[in-house]
Parts: sequence; structure tokens; C-alpha cells
Amino acid sequence: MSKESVENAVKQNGENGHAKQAAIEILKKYGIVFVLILMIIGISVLRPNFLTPNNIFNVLTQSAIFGIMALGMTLVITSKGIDLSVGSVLALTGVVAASLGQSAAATSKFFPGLGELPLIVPVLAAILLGALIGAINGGLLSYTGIPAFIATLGMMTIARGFALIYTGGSPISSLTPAFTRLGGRLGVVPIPVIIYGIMIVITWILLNNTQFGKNVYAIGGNIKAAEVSGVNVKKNLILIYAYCGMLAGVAAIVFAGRVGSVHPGAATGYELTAIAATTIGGTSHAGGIGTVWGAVVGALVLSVLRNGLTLLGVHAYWQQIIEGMIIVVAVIIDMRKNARKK
Amino acid sequence: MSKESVENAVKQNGENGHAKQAAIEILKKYGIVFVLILMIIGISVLRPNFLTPNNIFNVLTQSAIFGIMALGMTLVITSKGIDLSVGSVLALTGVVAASLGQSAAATSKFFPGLGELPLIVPVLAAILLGALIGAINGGLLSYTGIPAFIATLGMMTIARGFALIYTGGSPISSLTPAFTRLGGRLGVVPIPVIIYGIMIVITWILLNNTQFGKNVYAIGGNIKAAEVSGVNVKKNLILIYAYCGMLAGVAAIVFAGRVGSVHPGAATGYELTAIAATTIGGTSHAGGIGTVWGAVVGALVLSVLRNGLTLLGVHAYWQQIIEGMIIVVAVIIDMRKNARKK
Amino acid sequence: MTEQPHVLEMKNIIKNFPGVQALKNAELSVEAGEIHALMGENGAGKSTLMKCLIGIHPPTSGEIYFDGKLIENYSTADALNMGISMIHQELNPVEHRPIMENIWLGREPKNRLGLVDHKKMYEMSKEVLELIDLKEDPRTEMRHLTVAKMQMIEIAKAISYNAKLIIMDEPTSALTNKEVEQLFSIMRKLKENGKSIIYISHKLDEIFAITDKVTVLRDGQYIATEKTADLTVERMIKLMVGRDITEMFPKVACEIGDVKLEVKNLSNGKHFKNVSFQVRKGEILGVAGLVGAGRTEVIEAIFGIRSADGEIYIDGERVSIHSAEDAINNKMALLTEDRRMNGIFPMLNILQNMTISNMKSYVKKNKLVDHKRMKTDAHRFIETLSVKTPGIHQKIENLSGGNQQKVLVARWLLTEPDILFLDEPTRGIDVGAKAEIHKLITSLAGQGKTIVMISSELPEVMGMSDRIMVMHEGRVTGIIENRKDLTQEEIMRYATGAVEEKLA
Amino acid sequence: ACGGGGGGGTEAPAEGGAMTIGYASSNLNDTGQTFVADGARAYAEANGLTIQVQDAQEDVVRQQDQVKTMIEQGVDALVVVPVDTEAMGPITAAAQEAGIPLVYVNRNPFGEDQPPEGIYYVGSQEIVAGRMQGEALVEMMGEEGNVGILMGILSNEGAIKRTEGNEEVLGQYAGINILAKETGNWQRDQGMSLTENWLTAYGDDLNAILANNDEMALGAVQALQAAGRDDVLVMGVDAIPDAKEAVKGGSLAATVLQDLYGQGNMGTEIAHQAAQGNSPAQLTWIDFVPVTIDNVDEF
Ligand SMILES: Nc1ncnc2c1ncn2[C@@H]1O[C@H](COP(=O)(O)OP(=O)(O)OP(=O)(O)O)[C@@H](O)[C@H]1O
Ligand SMILES: Nc1ncnc2c1ncn2[C@@H]1O[C@H](COP(=O)(O)OP(=O)(O)OP(=O)(O)O)[C@@H](O)[C@H]1O
Ligand SMILES: [Mg+2]
Ligand SMILES: [Mg+2]
Repeated sequence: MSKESVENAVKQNGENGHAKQAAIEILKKYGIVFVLILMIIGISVLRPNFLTPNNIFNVLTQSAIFGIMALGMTLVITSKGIDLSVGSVLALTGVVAASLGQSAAATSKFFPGLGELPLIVPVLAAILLGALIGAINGGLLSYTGIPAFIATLGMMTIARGFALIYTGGSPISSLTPAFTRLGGRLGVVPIPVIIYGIMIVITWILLNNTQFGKNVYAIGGNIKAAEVSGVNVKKNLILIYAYCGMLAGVAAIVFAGRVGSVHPGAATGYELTAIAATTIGGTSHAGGIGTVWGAVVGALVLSVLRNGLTLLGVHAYWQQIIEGMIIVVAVIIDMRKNARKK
Repeated sequence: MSKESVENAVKQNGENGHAKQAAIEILKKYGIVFVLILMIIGISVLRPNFLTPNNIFNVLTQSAIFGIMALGMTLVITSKGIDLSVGSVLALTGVVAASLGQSAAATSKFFPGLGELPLIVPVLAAILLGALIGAINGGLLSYTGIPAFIATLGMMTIARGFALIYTGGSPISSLTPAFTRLGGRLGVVPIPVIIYGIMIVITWILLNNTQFGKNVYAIGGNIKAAEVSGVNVKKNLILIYAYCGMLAGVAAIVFAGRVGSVHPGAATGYELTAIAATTIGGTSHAGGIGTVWGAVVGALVLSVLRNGLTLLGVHAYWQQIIEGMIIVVAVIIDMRKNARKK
Repeated sequence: MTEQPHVLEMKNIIKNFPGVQALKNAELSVEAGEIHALMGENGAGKSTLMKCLIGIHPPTSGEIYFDGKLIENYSTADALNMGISMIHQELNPVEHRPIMENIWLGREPKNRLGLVDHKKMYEMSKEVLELIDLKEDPRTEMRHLTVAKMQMIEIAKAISYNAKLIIMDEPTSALTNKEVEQLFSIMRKLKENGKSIIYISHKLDEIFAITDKVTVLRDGQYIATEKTADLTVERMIKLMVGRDITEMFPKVACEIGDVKLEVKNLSNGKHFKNVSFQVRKGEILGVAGLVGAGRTEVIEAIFGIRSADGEIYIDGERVSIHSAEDAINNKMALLTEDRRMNGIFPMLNILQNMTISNMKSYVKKNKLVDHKRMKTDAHRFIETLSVKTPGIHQKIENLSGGNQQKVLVARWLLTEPDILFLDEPTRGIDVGAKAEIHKLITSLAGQGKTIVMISSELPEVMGMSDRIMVMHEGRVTGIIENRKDLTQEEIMRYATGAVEEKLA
Repeated sequence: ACGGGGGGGTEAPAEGGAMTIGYASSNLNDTGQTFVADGARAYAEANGLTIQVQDAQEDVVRQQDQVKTMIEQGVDALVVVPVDTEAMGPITAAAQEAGIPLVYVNRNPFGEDQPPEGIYYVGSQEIVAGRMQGEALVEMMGEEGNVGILMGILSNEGAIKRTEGNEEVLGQYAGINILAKETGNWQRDQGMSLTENWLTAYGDDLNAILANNDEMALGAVQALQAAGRDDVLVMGVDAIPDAKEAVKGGSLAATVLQDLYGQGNMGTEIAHQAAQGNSPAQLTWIDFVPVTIDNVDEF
């Protein structure tokens, strides 16, 4: 899509014979990409080891968990909603999956005598549970008309509570080797990155090439237009939030695989990171505007930033300040694409 | 205002001669008030000591801090914005105020040889610093056009970082007796409640009886139309966020007075509580709709709930779950006022 | 005409909204192959009746027969499937999506994998756009289109459903003659193919030009159905309003004073170039032109909400206006063209909508606003402009389009301006109210106010103006004295750029 | 902790000579952790080492990322305060793979086991602090009474283990009743609000409050003073300066000193030793010490 859009931008302007203007147009449209490239160049100059293959994979792996969540969030925000529950859903689906993915000895605590289960069981459990919770979010807000903010804020607390109850507050560890293998590598490529890639492709197709995707844009862009065109808004909203919850489940699997243990307090605050990644990538809270590549770039901006600040040895407190500033500046630069009159 | 609105509702229907319908109308319009009353009745039946004057003041005091923040948030959300930085602003203004309000012996650490300052110094410092940070938020988002979510998310991290740097991560305590007096009582009434009350009145007048207030609604209702109608949108946005930041500063003073110490990590996540209170009270994230009494009732719903769950001796994990559910249910009941077609 | 079976019958339709009975006993019967006008004042319930039909608001009671079958409890999607489509009065563009996705929303063509077939969608869209003779790339995002083009897309969309019955709720309110002609030829084609059309418009000439029958509603009540050919303008108005309205364009000559506003060489590079004109006290300057001529942009620039180079003089003194606030301080007012986008505050009530621009004058010495005076003013204007509403606390969103427009007119009159810019001031306003607004404009001119009125309705421009400025592609091609013998053709020659007056 | 300037740590990583220690804190928002970090910094400064302090803000994944990034950057040794002791597998593995010595501080990922080759631990067992509070309480209150427990963030190990230690001791006495266990999220204001609510709920039945940290304990003290209750025994953990003052003044019955500064200092020393090729002890215990009015002046 990004390619097509570039072509479009080129074409639209090319027809007017302004090649230079076309370049400016692209720069504006993909402002955030240039911000990212700038950051990468800046960091590599100061710390050449930033660009080692290993570190690049590190950065990608680091962006995988909240990047996957940002994909689901892109659908939600594009439909003019918000999902504050994804962090807690990650924790809840994560502890459930982990409890089903413990090695034989440890499993007994939760499901005595069950023995070791094949990997597919915890994976499916996380995905389905995530989708179910998401569907409840979507159903709540579409059938009762309460703001998405409230429905998902409630779910944020509720899911966290259940995660605590399920585990008694302690982390669940001793995962099977098959499970922690998910945090490892396939050849040189980290498996979290592969899973992330697959999710990017699926979400991209979903948003750009299915009727569901078109409905997401229409619901966010102009819900009345969607209604009068015969779009089943309620059903689609449920699906949107279910997809977002499902991706939180996928993120939980990656999390469990990487960390080897899931804590009921895990991923606290990740909802804000996921929303930030999505927003940095240009998805608008006003609805109707959102792209998958934007979410991916937004997640990368955050992980490159964190990785870079660590490499540069910036003091922990200053890291927070600089991170906050750079997020704001990045979006300001990106904003210029929408700059019109005056 | 609530009185006037009730009268209006009565009148509007009374004119049609349907007294009963009028009652239903009020019930719908003030749905959240009835939820609150129901909660209070329920808890008092189960735990009669809920209604002791002392506990009532406790509940009010407990709602004061995030209630004050919710007042500012009401303006922000009514103008179709959001302010995620208020929790961090509370912490930053709080530590600065505390450092200026330490007793003679302790003060020296920050400002050697300054001695004990009159109470007005830390109070003004918190208020002005809060207003300044808020104005920066407002200026950023109105002049650059970045989403409020991003501007204030950035500020949330930045302000927290500065609070940590300012204190080196340790709490600031040993406040002067005059300062901690602010956490005490005047006669029987807790001073935080009095401060809260004053802020409610000021905000109410500001929102309902000044040109600024009318502009807040207009900007949230349709920013383009507001511009064409001669509203100076940028200036007003700066004022809106400055007011919200200022109230975070006031909340910081109450916090410091009550707790006797301010931690740079204080009030983490309070922004969500403040937003939740505002939203429970019926302020719409779609902009243009918001009331001061709604924010007050919303904050009360949360503090009554928390107090009640403790009184009832509900298990800590379950408290989270029940709190989440009740927030959702309260808003669902309140939503019925908007129920129209079908 | 031979007797045709009724494709649609709506009987005893009642629709209640909280506090408002929008329809009390409405009726409508439409035959196959018929263009049926639905007429009535603003707020008569036309749109509501149509929304009942298309499944947006289920009627409170009453029966709807479509194709002879009773239909009940259906959604919009069901209605579309049954063969009813609708052009909505309020435009519903999904702004950040391409034209083609807007047209095919909810029924995207798919390939064998079940994925959306963009290529096919593109082709199909091209065909549809050809039908309405619109040369736009189907991949252009809707937000780049002018209101008129968006309206044409809506028309194209409604046609593309290939429905048996097409509802057109004020499709021409944003169109100029050229597009209206185009729409009419499409409608005739549809009629030939046996399709039925329900046509709503406040422009009487259109009703006579295209419709076969007319059904009139008044206050939500069915009044009459008659053959258009049997009707006269006077009778139709009487059916709608319940009384006679004599003067359509009550322009009375009033004394014209000194030059009030002078604009010199206004340009903004993109939309208009070197626009210069003068308007005097008591004068009405009409501004004509085709859609996209840049008229809106010019007055937005004068009003300070769009940047431009050039000079503006008021009473001979150079002024600098950089915001609407500046403009209002210079006693200017602007009634905008796009009501939804930059006119109304949908969720706010009438009181708030009406008083916002005048808020400064309600601030008392103690800095608080004077609610009592605000309410008095609002009530006064609801009366003078006869806004149909249960009260000043009604959300403006719940008013009919015409009544929303009246509230906006009131907003600006409250500021007691010296210079009024009116961009399509009577768009979507019924004949009765139109006459009232025209009377108002004239009387304002009579009070010595300066008025600049953009209108795409040539009869209105010619009926109301003292002079007419015509624009073409961002340039002023002529400023013409309004004479008795001025013809529409002459204006059109300037508007199409066929002639260009040498301006001093 | 020092005001204003931020306490160093912005040093650039080693270019040539000096060794660089990578220090990964669990949460620098936590006062206790700032003391651990201060101890580490002090050792580094005194010995001419460069130290790089990272803050995971209670996020395991972030901690893992920071450690891996520091490995990538080529630090000579690592000091880690685990966010989640169960989740240190990958960090341990990464350090081993890179051949960099790793010292865990303050929170023990190994439980009863011996740490693997090249990995060290310096600290104490959280549960001990809970036990000490319980024992001190029984001593002061007698074997009868009603207790409220103010817990930290519900999923934090410190909160869980300290509470477990409390319950383990108190559970041995039939006369001692745990009235309530709720979370104050480590925060003073929340400890205060909860105590206010407990006073309403339990009134004079409430005899003692055990808090998982001093901040919450001091909040409880504040609430009790406001309510004019001086009969309720309150105990915290950490022995932060405010708490020691309160113990001196008699408003806080006891706190438990965990020599956090010493842990950070010792942890860094061991990392330094290991990086130089020496072989320090793999386990170093730094014990908790109960602090009451009797011995508070010693600290
Ligand atoms: N959702 C609603 N809630 C309350 N009242 C409504 C609502 N929709 C319409 N009304 C009221 O119903 C009446 C009929 O409105 P409708 O829009 O059908 O008029 P109309 O004939 O289409 O007018 P116009 O010519 O101005 O478009 C009006 O008084 C309007 O205020
Ligand atoms: N948002 C936009 N982006 C790009 N071009 C635009 C935009 N809005 C308007 N234009 C272009 O500006 C020119 C003037 O448009 P506009 O419709 O405002 O003119 P107008 O004379 O006011 O027409 P109307 O008869 O509708 O009042 C057109 O060429 C149009 O395509
Ligand atoms: Mg209508
Ligand atoms: Mg125009």
C-alpha cells in the first residue's frame, strides 16, 4: 500500500509536471518515516554498534510486543474508539496461557494430573480468550452506547483483577521448552519478529483488502454514512474490538515466550505505549484515518528511541524526558503533512 | 445549575402536562445521581457506619484530590481534548511546592539558608507551575495541531522525569505545620473538602457564566464553526489546558497537606481516575458536552465505591473487578438518558 | 398517463421524537416510473418521512407497502436490498477515503478470495462517474472535493444501487444550473427505465420542470397530492404554507451611500487572483459564478479565516483582518456555505448556537455573562425568523435543515454587523422562509448595511442585488449593474469566462 | 539522593580504560530502589568505574531489552534488580552467552538454589522482612489483637512475600486476627485513605497495621493521628529517613531496615571483582534488621 500511495502521490503531481513538488508531497506524507530515518542515522553516528545485525534484531524484537498490540489498536482508533484494556488482557491471557504451557512438573499446580500439553493449547487459549474479552468490550459499547473509554477502562481493571485471582498474585513460570522456544530464533531471525511480521501482513490485508476493513474506515470516518449505506455497525464494532483483544492474546504468547514467565502485573501501562505507537504513526483519534505501516513505524520510533537512549548511556530520568520530547517532536514533524491554509 | 436544569426539565414537560413523564425525564437526565444514591443506600444498609459524619467527610476528602483534577479535566474533555499529564503534573508541582514548604531545618537541603517560607510561596509555586505546564500543553497542541493525546502523553513522561530529577527519586517531607494544616480540619470540616468546594464553585462559574466557558463548549462542539464565529481558538485552548494544569497544582497542594510528603512517583495513574470521574459524570469525549456537577458526582461514585468496598471487607483482588464492573454499569444506566430510537 | 400500480404506499405514518411529533398522519403514494415531489416548509417532516421509509427511524405507527407488500421492522441495509435508495439531505462523505470506496461502501466488489477487488471497484466507479459526467479520479479522497462534487457523488451512489425507488432529499441545494440540468437528464433516463423517484426540493422551478406529481406535507400532516401540471406556483405555496405569499424577491430600491468596503488585488495564489471590488452602504452585491469559481474562498479571505495578499479598506481606512475575531470587531458577519462543517455546533442547543458570536456583548461588568438577555434575544429571533422548535434548549442537531439555517442567520444578526457576507443564504430554505430572509436582507440594506451575497441561484441573485459580481476560475470576470433587462444568459457568459469585462 | 542536578550516571560508556558497569533498576520511582542505585553509584565513583543506570519502570520486557542493549553496547559487568524474579531466565542466558558477569541484587531469582556459573546474588529474602514485622508485632502487642495489612502493588514480589511473612508469623497465634489486606500500591496517600476507611469499618477493633513499606506505613500514621488514635501499632519496611524519624517520635512502632545502599554497593563490588577475573562469593546475604525505638539511633 505504501508503494501504491507513493505512486499515487507521484502521479497526482507528476501530471502537473512538478517533480519537485512530488518529492515534497512524499516527504510530507511519510514525515514520520523520515523522522525514524533521522533518528537511526543520528544514533548510528554516535554509536556505530547500533547498526549491528544483532542490535537491529533486538530493536525489532523489542518493538514486537507493543507493536502487535498497536496493530489491533490501529483498527480500534481508526474506528474512532480506544482500547485501554489491552495491557491487562495481555496479562490475563498470558497467565492463562502460561498455566497451560507449564512443564509437566509445574503444571500440576493449576491442572493437577494434566501433564504437559502441546503448544497449540496455550496459544489457542490466549488467542480465543483475548478475542472473547475484546468481543465483550465491543458488545458493551455498541449495544449500550457507553464510551469506548469507559467500557475498556472497566475491562482494564476487571481483567487485571482476574489475572491476580487466577494466579494469587505470583508469576507463572517453568514454561515448556516448546513455549520458550517462541522467544528464541529461527536461524538468525528472532521468532517474535516473525510472529510480528505475520500479524502485520494479516492486519494489512484485513484493513486494506476486506470489506471489514472498509467498514472500519467508514465507521470511524462517518458513522452515519456507514449506517445509511447498510453497514452493520454493531457487528463490525464487536469484530474490531475482538480483533484487538485477539492481538493482545498474540502479544501475550510472544511475551510469555520471551520472558519465560508471566506475571499478573505484566504489561501494566502497555495500552498507553500501544496507543502512542499508533498515534505517532498518524492514526487519528478523530477516526477514519489509520494505516498499518504507520503503526509499525510508530512502534519502531519508540523502540529505536529506547534502544538508542540506552546505547547513548543517557541517565534514566533524562531518558523519560527525552522520550517525551521526541514523541512530541516526531508527531509535530509528521503533522506538517496536514498543514493547509495559513 | 442542577436545580435550574431540573426546573427546565420539569417545565418543558410540565407544559405538556405530563408530570409523570417529567419525573422520568429527570431520572434519565440525572441517571448517575440515582446510581450514586442507590450505591449509598446499598452500602449503608449493609454497613450502617457508612453514614457516620466522620466517614462522610472521609469519602469527601478522598474524592477531593482526583475530584479537583476532574474539574479541570471536564473543561479539557468538553473542548474535545484529553490531558494525560495531570498525574505527573501533580507530582512535579507537588515536589516543588513541598521543597518550598519544608520546615526550616529541612529546607536547607534544597535552598540552603532560605529558612521557612510563608505558606503562600509553595501554594503559588504549585499553582503557577501547574498553569505554566498546562499552557505549554495547550500551546503545543493548538499551534502545532498535534493530537492532545500525544502532547499530554509527552508531557506526562517529561513532567515525571523532572519530578524525579528534582528530588533524586526520594520523597520530600518535613513540611511546615502551616502546610500540613491544609490536610486538617476547620471546625469539623476537612480543609481539603473546603478547597474542593471552592474549586467546584469557581469552575462552575467559569464554565457556565463566563465567555470563556461558552467558548469551551463551542470549541468542543465544532472547532471550525467556533473559529468562524470569532472564537480565538488557540488562546482559549491554551487557557483550558492551563486551567487544568493549575487545578493539578491545587490538587498537589491538597495532596501535600494531607499526606505531609510528596513522592516524585505520586499520583501515578491519577489521570485515568480523573478522566474516569469526568466520563462517569457524563462529559462526552466527542466534545461539547460536559458539566461540573457531573464531574463531582463521578468523583463521588468512585470514592464511595472504594470506601464501600473496603467497609464491606471485599477481597483486594475482587475490589478491582467489582470496581471495574460498577463503573461500566453506572455509565450504562446513565446512558439511558440518551437512548433514542429503536 | 396510464394507470400504474403503486410502487410505494405509506399510510397514516406517525413519528414521535422526545418532545416533538414530527409526523402526524403523513401519507404518500408513488407509482412506478413517476417522479414524485414531496413538498413542505422547513420542518414539515419530509426528511423524517423519508428516513422512516429507508429504515433509519422506524415510524411510531403506520403502514408502509413497497411493491404491494407490507414491510415492517427493517434496517437500512434491508431497505437497500429491497430496492430503495436515498440521497440524504445532509451529505455523508467518509472524507478521508477515496470516491470509489464511498460509492461502494457496504457492497464492495470482491474477488474469488473474498477480498475487495480494487481494480473492479475502480472500473465500476468510472462507469458510474461517467453517468453523471464527473471527471474525477475515483481514487481521489472525498475531502478534496467541493460540496457540489460531493453532492454529485452522492447522486451517483444512489443511482448505482439500481434501485426501484430513489429518494432524493434536496439533491440540488449545493448545485448550480449546469449540474442540475445533468441531474434532470439522469432522472428522465431513470424514469424511462421505469424507476420511481421521490424528489424533495425548495426550488419551485425545479418542481415544475421535472416532477409529475406533488404531495404536500404541512406540520407533519398530509395535505394533498396533485398532478404538477395542474398546479400553479401560487397554489403550491398556499398548500405548503397555508396562506398566500405574494412577493418572492421583494427587492425595494433603497438609498445607496458611500463606499463601505473596498477590496483591492486580493490573491491567494491557489483559489483566486487579483480580486478587487467595492460595496457601498445600503447596497447588495450579488456574487455569481459556477461552482468552484472561488467565491467562497474570496469572502473567507476577507473575513480573515483564510490567508491572502491584498488590501481591504473599510470606510476608506485600511484594515488588517487575520481572524474571524478581527472581522467581527470590524462589524463584519459571515454566514457560511457549509452548514455542518463550519456553521452549526451540532450537540449544542439553539441558545448556545445563536449567541456565540455575540458573546462579548453579554459580558456584564462583573465579567459574567448575562443569561437573561441571551435568552430574551434568542426568543426574539426564534419569533422573528419563525424557527420551528419546541424551545431554545433544543439541540440544533434535531432541527430541520432550514431551521438550522435560520438559527445561523440569527447568530449573525445578533452581532449587529455593518457588513454581511452571505454565502448561499437560502440554501435549503423553504419558500415562505426564503421570502422572509429576502425581506430581511432588503430591510438590512435599507438600514444602510452593506451586503455581499453569494448565490448559485441566478433568479435570487438577479432578484436581490443592486450589482452582480461574476467570477470565473478565481478571477472577477465582470461586475454588472443589475438592470431590468439583464438575462441569465448574460451572466452565464461571464461565469463561463466567455467574456471578460475590462475592469478599471 | 540529592536535589536538583540528578545524581550522575550520564557518563559515557567506556571508550578505552575504565570499566563500565551496566545497572538495571527495577523502578527508580521507588524510593527504596534509589538507595540501591545510590549505593551502586557510590562504589563505582569511588573505584573509577563508569556506571550506566537504566530504569525498567516495573516492566520485565523493558528490563530484558535494556540488559540486552547494554550487552550489545559492551559493558563489562551487569548489576540487575529483577522486576520479576521468575522472569530472569533470558537475562541470565544472555549474560552467560556474552560471557559477562551478572549480579542480581535485592530480589533473589534463585530461591533456595545456587546461582549458575558466572551469576551472583546480593541481597536478602523478602519474606524475612515480613516475618520480622510479625515477630516485632507479637512482641509489642501480645498474642491477641486485630491487624490490617497494607500491601504494595498486588503483583509485586515484595508485596506478596512480605505479606506472606506477616501471615506466617501471625497465623501461629489464635488470638491474632487479620481484619483486612488491601493494596495501597506502595503510596503514602493511598495507605492513608485505606486506613481512614478501616477506621470506619473496624473502629476500635483495629489494633495494628503492618505495611509492606514505610511510605504506606507513614500514610497510616497520618490517618491515625488525624483520627486521634494513638493506640494502633504501625510498622513499615525500608527504614527510610522519614520512618526513622517517626520511630524516634513514637508514632511508628517499628520498621525493618534493609541495607539497600549496602546491597547496591556490595553488588557493584562483586560485579567489579568478577569482571576483573576474580571469583567472589556467589551468594552474599545482607540481612534485614528490625528497627524500633530501642535501636533507632544506631541507624
Ligand atoms: N432526531 C430528532 N429528534 C427530535 N426532533 C427531530 C429529530 N429529527 C427531526 N426532528 C423534528 O422533526 C420535524 C421534521 O423535521 P424534518 O427534518 O423531517 O423536516 P423537513 O421537512 O425535512 O425540513 P427541511 O425542509 O428543513 O429539510 C422538525 O420539527 C424537527 O425539529
Ligand atoms: N479542501 C480543498 N482542497 C483542495 N482544493 C479545494 C479544496 N476546497 C476547494 N478546493 C478548490 O478550490 C476551488 C474553489 O472551490 P469552491 O467550491 O469553494 O468555490 P465557490 O466559488 O465558492 O463555489 P460554490 O459555488 O460552491 O460556492 C475549486 O477549484 C476547488 O476544487
Ligand atoms: Mg429535510
Ligand atoms: Mg463555495
